[in-house]
Amino acid sequence: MRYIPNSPEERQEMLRGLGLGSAAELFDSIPADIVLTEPLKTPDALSEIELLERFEAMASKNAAARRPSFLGAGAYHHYAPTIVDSLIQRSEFFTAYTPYQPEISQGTLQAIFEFQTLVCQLTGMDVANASMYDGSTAMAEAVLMAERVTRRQRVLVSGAVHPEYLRVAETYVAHAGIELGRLETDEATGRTAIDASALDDKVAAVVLQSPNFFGCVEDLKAFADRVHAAGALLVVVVTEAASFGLLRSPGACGADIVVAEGQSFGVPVSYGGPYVGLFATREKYARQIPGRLAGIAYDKEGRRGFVLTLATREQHIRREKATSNICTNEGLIALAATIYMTALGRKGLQEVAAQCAQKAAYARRQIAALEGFSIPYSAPVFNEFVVRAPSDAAGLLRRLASEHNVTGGLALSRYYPERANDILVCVTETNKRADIDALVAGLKQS
Amino acid sequence: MRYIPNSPEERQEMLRGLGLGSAAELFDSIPADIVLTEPLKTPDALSEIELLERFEAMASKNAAARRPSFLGAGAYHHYAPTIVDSLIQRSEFFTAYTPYQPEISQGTLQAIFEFQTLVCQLTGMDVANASMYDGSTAMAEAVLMAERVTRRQRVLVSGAVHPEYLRVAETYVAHAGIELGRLETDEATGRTAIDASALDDKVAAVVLQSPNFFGCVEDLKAFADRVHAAGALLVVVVTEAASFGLLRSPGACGADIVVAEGQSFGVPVSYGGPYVGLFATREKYARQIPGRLAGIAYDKEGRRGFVLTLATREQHIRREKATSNICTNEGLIALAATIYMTALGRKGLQEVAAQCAQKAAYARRQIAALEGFSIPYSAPVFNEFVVRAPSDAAGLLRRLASEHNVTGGLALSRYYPERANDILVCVTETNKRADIDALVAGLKQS
Amino acid sequence: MTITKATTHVTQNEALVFERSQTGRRGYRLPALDVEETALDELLPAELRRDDDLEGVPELSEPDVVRHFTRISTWNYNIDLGLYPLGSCTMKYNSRLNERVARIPGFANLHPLAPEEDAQGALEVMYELQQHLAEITGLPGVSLQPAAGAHGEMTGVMMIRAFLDARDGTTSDEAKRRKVMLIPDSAHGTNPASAHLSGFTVKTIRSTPEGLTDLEHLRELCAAGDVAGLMLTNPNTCGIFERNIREICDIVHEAGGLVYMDGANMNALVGVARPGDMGVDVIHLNLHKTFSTPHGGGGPGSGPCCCTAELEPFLPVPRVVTSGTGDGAYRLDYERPHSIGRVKAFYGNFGMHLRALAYILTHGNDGLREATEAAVLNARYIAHGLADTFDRPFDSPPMHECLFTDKRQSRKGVHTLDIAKRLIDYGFHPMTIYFPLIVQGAMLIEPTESVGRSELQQFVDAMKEIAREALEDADTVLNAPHTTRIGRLDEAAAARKPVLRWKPEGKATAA
Amino acid sequence: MTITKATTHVTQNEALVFERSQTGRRGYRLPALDVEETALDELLPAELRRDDDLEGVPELSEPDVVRHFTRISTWNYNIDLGLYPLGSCTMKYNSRLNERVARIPGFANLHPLAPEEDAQGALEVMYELQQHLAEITGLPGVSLQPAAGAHGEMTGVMMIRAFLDARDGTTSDEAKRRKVMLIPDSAHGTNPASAHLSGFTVKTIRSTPEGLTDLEHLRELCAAGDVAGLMLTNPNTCGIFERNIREICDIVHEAGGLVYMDGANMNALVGVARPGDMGVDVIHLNLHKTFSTPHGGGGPGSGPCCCTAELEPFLPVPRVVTSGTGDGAYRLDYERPHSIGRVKAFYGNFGMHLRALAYILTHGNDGLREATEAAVLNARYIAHGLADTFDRPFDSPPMHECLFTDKRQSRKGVHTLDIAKRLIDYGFHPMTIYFPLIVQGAMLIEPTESVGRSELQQFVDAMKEIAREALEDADTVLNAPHTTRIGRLDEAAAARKPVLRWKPEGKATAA
Ligand SMILES: Cc1ncc(COP(=O)(O)O)c(C=O)c1O
Ligand SMILES: Cc1ncc(COP(=O)(O)O)c(C=O)c1O
Repeated sequence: MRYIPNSPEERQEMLRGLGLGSAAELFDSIPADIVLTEPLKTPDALSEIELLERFEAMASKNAAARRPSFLGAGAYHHYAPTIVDSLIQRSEFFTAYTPYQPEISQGTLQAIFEFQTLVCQLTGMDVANASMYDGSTAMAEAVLMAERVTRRQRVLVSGAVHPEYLRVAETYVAHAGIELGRLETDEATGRTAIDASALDDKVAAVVLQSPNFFGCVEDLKAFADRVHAAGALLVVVVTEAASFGLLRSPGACGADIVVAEGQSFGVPVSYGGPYVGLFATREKYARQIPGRLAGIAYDKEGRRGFVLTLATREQHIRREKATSNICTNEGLIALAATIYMTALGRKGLQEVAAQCAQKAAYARRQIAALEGFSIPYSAPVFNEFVVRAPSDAAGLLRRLASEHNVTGGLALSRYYPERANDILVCVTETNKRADIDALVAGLKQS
Repeated sequence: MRYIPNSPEERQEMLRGLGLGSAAELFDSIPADIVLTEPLKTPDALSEIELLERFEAMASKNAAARRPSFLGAGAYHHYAPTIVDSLIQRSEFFTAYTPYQPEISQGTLQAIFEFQTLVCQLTGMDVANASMYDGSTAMAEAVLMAERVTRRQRVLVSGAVHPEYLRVAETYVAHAGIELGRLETDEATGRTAIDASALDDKVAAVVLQSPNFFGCVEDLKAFADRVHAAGALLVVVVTEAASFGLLRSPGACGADIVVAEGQSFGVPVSYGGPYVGLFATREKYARQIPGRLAGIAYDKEGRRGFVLTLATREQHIRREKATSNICTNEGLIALAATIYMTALGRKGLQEVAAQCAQKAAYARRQIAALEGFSIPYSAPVFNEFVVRAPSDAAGLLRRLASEHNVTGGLALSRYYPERANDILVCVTETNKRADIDALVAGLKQS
Repeated sequence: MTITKATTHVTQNEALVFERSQTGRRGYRLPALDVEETALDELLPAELRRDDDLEGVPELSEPDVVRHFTRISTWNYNIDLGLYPLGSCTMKYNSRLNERVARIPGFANLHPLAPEEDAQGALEVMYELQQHLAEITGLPGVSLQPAAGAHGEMTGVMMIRAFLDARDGTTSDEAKRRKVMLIPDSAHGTNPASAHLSGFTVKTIRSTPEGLTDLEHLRELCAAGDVAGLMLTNPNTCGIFERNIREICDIVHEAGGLVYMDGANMNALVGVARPGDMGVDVIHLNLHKTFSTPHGGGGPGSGPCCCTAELEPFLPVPRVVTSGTGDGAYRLDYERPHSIGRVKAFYGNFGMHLRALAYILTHGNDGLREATEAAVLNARYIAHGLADTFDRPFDSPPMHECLFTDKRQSRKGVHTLDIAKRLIDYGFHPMTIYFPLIVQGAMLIEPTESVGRSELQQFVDAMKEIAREALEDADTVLNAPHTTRIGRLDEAAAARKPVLRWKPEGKATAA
Repeated sequence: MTITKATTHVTQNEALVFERSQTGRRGYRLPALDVEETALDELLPAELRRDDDLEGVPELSEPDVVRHFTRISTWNYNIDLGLYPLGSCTMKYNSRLNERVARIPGFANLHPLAPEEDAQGALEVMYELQQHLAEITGLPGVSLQPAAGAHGEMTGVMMIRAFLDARDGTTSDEAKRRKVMLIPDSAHGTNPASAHLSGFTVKTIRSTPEGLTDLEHLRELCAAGDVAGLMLTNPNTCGIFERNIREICDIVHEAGGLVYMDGANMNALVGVARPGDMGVDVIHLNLHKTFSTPHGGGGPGSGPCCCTAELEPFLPVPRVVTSGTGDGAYRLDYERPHSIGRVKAFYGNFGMHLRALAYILTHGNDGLREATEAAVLNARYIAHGLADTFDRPFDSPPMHECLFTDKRQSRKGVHTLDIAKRLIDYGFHPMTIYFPLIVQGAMLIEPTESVGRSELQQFVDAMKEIAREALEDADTVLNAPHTTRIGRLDEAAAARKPVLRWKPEGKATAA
């Protein structure tokens, strides 16, 4: 096996040096009746050439990866500068472990500190952690944290939160004594309706997504005041991080916890993962935050460095009393996002967001003008919007794919069987005008 | 321009600091009548997205890059382990300059020393340099060196040397007072015929390629004795470096200078370059070698390191009296070859060579059995051989490409108009049996 | 004895990216907007738009960015520099081939909500990986959804919860629900944390002087009748195989509980023994350990859950299954009424699934076993080499990692932390320290199969040399490392007044 | 003044790959042979086969190989760490995007002998690059075949030879052939070497105290009537623009010679002035300087030749041309009876052509000029910053690089070499030293456009600090570098008894 340095002969010598007759004796402490007597029934080894052929053949079956696409809904096609992937491929970054030995891990630690700062800047918050698994689990952790902070057990979640995020939250809270309530969507605006009556003193938090799952930008400020008046926390979820470049930050709108999916920041869609969850909150809640935190520290000579800090929140110290069970997070993806944010920078993040919004507006106008199609929601959008088609959306999208070679968006029936004719369309800076026009032409013909 | 750190504002400030009013003043020492008054007529800047699209579109026009191929003739499709390209992409290697400051260039220098050693081991020689531009220029330099060593002005070159190499040598010697003579090819064996009468005391060197351009392995030993008897040097050229894994080394056969194209060692065919020329000779000629050499040196504390050495041979010291005008060589490609040779190692280089020879033998047998086709040469081959087709080779190959999606080899009429029906077929470890069978089937049908 | 693995060399300094920023620098270029522009106010009312012009976000050119991250990268140790012997972490070689596989455009550009018929290759990858993991663990039900080990633990114990509720029919009657999760005192912190998150009460099982689970204590705890299950790491975190594993499982099963195995240490077992054959009901694997997907300085990971057929209905949705119509097609199955639900959006860290499958296919069945043998042999070699120099808390032969303590050295005031820091000067990354918690001054050393004999010996020599220094020249060890660009950092001060972000005032202020 | 660019950090040692080798290790795997095996003797008689089993070639696993090369790589300085101010070398940012372009499979897998109709994309790349280089230089004939600068020089002067022979009809009459190539004393060593290789006799032109070509001397030499041409670098190797360039060209032309320009310093001119407009007949460009293709630790380069319409017939074959049939197709043209022939197999370093074209298209016409301005401005900034501290041999304002000497410091025994070595301790790569030869103790500093203001200032500060040290603490400078893994190496001893390869006996022996 070419990954194993010691040759069979070397290993034989080492065994002899240990007084062992064979490799099998290494496993003498395993009772004989549970030691395998036959080889595993996994396949024979492949050479590098064969392996690449195998995977290329499988990849070629993913026809959707080769088409212009208007899919969003939690995973977004953005352009990532080449330097992002080339820098994260430095072995110094990608093969390193969690930076438990700061003297030889300052690269990772400084990058985490920079990531935390950038997340704070974009979300408008005070503290951010080193990452969560993804947006969905970050949201679930925010719900748990809201309970810890407020000691209240009811959390109201907007019905316009990504349905998969909602499912994850349900799983996470199933045994935490937290009850999830639901806020309805206003069928005219597409925004979450404020249900004043539900906002009582049992409510730990209200969870809103903005732009919400239907693409509509929520009026966060209006919520914040009411939520805070009820003594609850406002948790804001963002699935499309590119929107930070244009939309008022959740922090500026009064959010207490902001969680986001960071995939838009230079991370390939890669069939759903690995992505990276952003998690930020107010300074006063810093010690309730889940996951790792990097902070500044100094050595004896006063040189500045970075360490993992406030570890007493974490499982390896606090065990069952930890703020979360998370250990391994999404370090390298957080680094990719850090490089992306740095490369795009202050102006680039705004320009990407502006282009997304402009192109989405263009597409929305064109589609709205098509006979039989309508845009059911009136609220402002960022780069996603719902289209109501004259016929079954799933069938329409299948025809678009096969006849016009375009993935036209998401049939909302995937999550809402009753929404048979609705399509969620997402437009980013990577969709050229010609692609949009082709989509519009395709819709017209179908 | 995103590659320029200083922003326009910063540059304005710097100009002011220098007492200049505008960037144009930086060029005041250029007479006004030759300063451009209009922008260059090169295209407007492309973004990263647009640039990749542009190049992908051009690449897609290279249909030959997507087909199974039996082309060789100086550039070979071999498999390169993924680590080769990933290691040479470390900026420490690819962005560094020639290692003129050894204290901060030991990585490059040690790798060159390892390259030189590996080249010596494979060629069976004593000293090798840090690389030449490619095999063809290495051969030309060998001819020039033979003249320096022997002070004789006539060089006999086998007619079975790669025709492009021969052209290059002709250009190089045009003004060096060297006359190139020609050794004929034996039409039965495909080997170079020994012309005893031509081997007089005016001859500086005999240049043979083995395996030669027609794929035939030359009887180097037989030549060596005669060449040495005449007081001349034997220069051996190898275009297919993979053959070193199987064939008796030129050094063991008596060669005095061995030059080779190293592209087979992990370097993509890349439409002809960059490749890497190997250049090795006997110890006694070390000070006549062209190009750079790395050697061992020690610091005051006795620590071993490596430096560029014997620089008095080179142009930056000796100017017009240098052994060559070469300065920049093919450093990174030599590194790729070094990594390749190391990864494949003692056994792998032999296995690659054996597979090439075996697969070529299989293909040759199959084609020889086809009606109308013949194998004109009787000499043993490595992985290339000439096929004589019943009809025009160029047309046949065009049909193979369009109807069978295979590049069947090289029509020798490209170099030898009189060889209208001959095809040079090359088979490597990357050609699967199915590809070979498809080629044979295609030939049969055409 | 000469240990010549390390010396010092010049290294660049580099400020924070915010400190490098200069107004007006640009590191990107987008294509020009190719649609008619809509007035900003028409797009979005001003009160919904940012009004801070992203102040503080850096402005840098592309070379600035590349230099910044390249420079700071050089301050990191990494696997490609050598031995990275973190016990419990399995820092093995991260193949470049697997990185290449994960970047094949047909995978990297595939959107998770693409129609199933247009994503068959990705589903095939996941399905095939599931099959192989089932074979390797002997547990037929597999979900690739969990994103890391702890996430897999949570998934697994939630499945136990769901199974018990289904079996015992006690979902509504809180009092009758089995709520106790037994966890050895040597377990990783994620085990109790995950159990807690899943609503269990943790009870701790003692370890024996041999470093094994105390069967008597286990029986005692099981006798209470409220035991939902046991979370066991095997080999345990002392690197010792729980040779009573069958009996342990029987005790728990007889008490009505289920056995969860923390598979972090599967690198000792792959191809040699299978948890399913031991009586384990559910396990998580760390693809980022045993199956070599890169740790990435802290992640991403992937923590698939494998379980018995009995538990399979409780696995998260969606499952990747064959279409069942015999056409060789794959699909996502959401119709699993007993499922615990989703634990993550989409299907898990697919990029890691690709790498793990590439690992399995590159090794082949013989190679998988070979890796296990080589890993255990390497650990044994170190254990043997250091046996005379350092205190071994337990006699049992180590599996893939070996455990020592600082007992002998601490008499001279040199502790585990000091030994670890001194190893840095010898060019090694330290081992895992102070874990497991049951051993004072623990040093847990896991060389993995990815290191050759001479480097193992260099490590042994370095450790012995440090032990000598501890006796003869303790200060050198106590003040280590001496070769790094910064010395030991004051972590206590950092935690007291945490500074967790840079602030634009140019001065970072306390959080 | 605080210069905080560098400190020291731990670095791994690593032996030669041969010393790491262990019998039996394997770092590769091939697919099994899938054809019937032929007996070895049938394939090739034994006397044609190797009989040494490749003794001495290393045997390593894949992680061994990766660790070996990763470790030694970390001993190199590189552009991604910062300023690399080698004068005459133009060490600018090497874009990762260009690396990606060069690796697009449709280019990387394209065989050079593929039929032209199946390689249209590659021919288009070359054709387009030719067009842009013609526009940039103002010289319409372009060949991309030369593999580096020196190769381009050889090509260019051979074209001059061929042109003169054709013009003067003297090919056969040796005595009448113009054989003298004039080269300034400041020229790079490749210039005379290339002239010699092309059969010319080199005569050296003096430089004036201003650092410019001495027109009087030029006239004098031209008067002899045997002048074939002049090889001139402009800006010259002192970093000064030859402001008399038109006159120089006129003198040479009137004397019946041609003017070759060494384009190594084109980074001072792109978008600002064109050699063709100055009267130059033929030039080579270094794509690995001006157009940012990576130096790779010594290569590959690419040295295209650009020439006037008059010289175009003499360019190497094949040329890349349009088919002329109006179908937008490209082809290789071999029918050039006046061509000097081939200078290299195939068509040049195509991978570098791709990168250079990507550079040109990424910059756009405005960006090309912007880069030139920024490069010259940066050099000016350094020249200004160091003007009071170091001796400037020439007053003329520098273009893209600035020249200093060690005159002031050498009075205290501190020489250019020492200053260069001491810069390493400050975290910088030294400048080019002892070139050009006409200036004693030359220090030629070329920052390029790829570095920002604050790093330029750090460099200036470091140089000033070294000048101070030279006065106050000369030993520190004389023994520098102090921060590197090895100190100054004894190059003289190395050259006296050269050891140029490792030998299997375990001991390297002298060559
Ligand atoms: C024994 C053990 N269990 C669980 C975990 C947690 O795994 P993860 O970090 O992937 O969440 C670890 C990781 O360090 C471990 O060592
Ligand atoms: C002025 C000058 N001319 C010519 C050359 C030679 O170019 P190359 O090294 O590409 O052969 C150089 C390279 O350093 C140079 O600086």
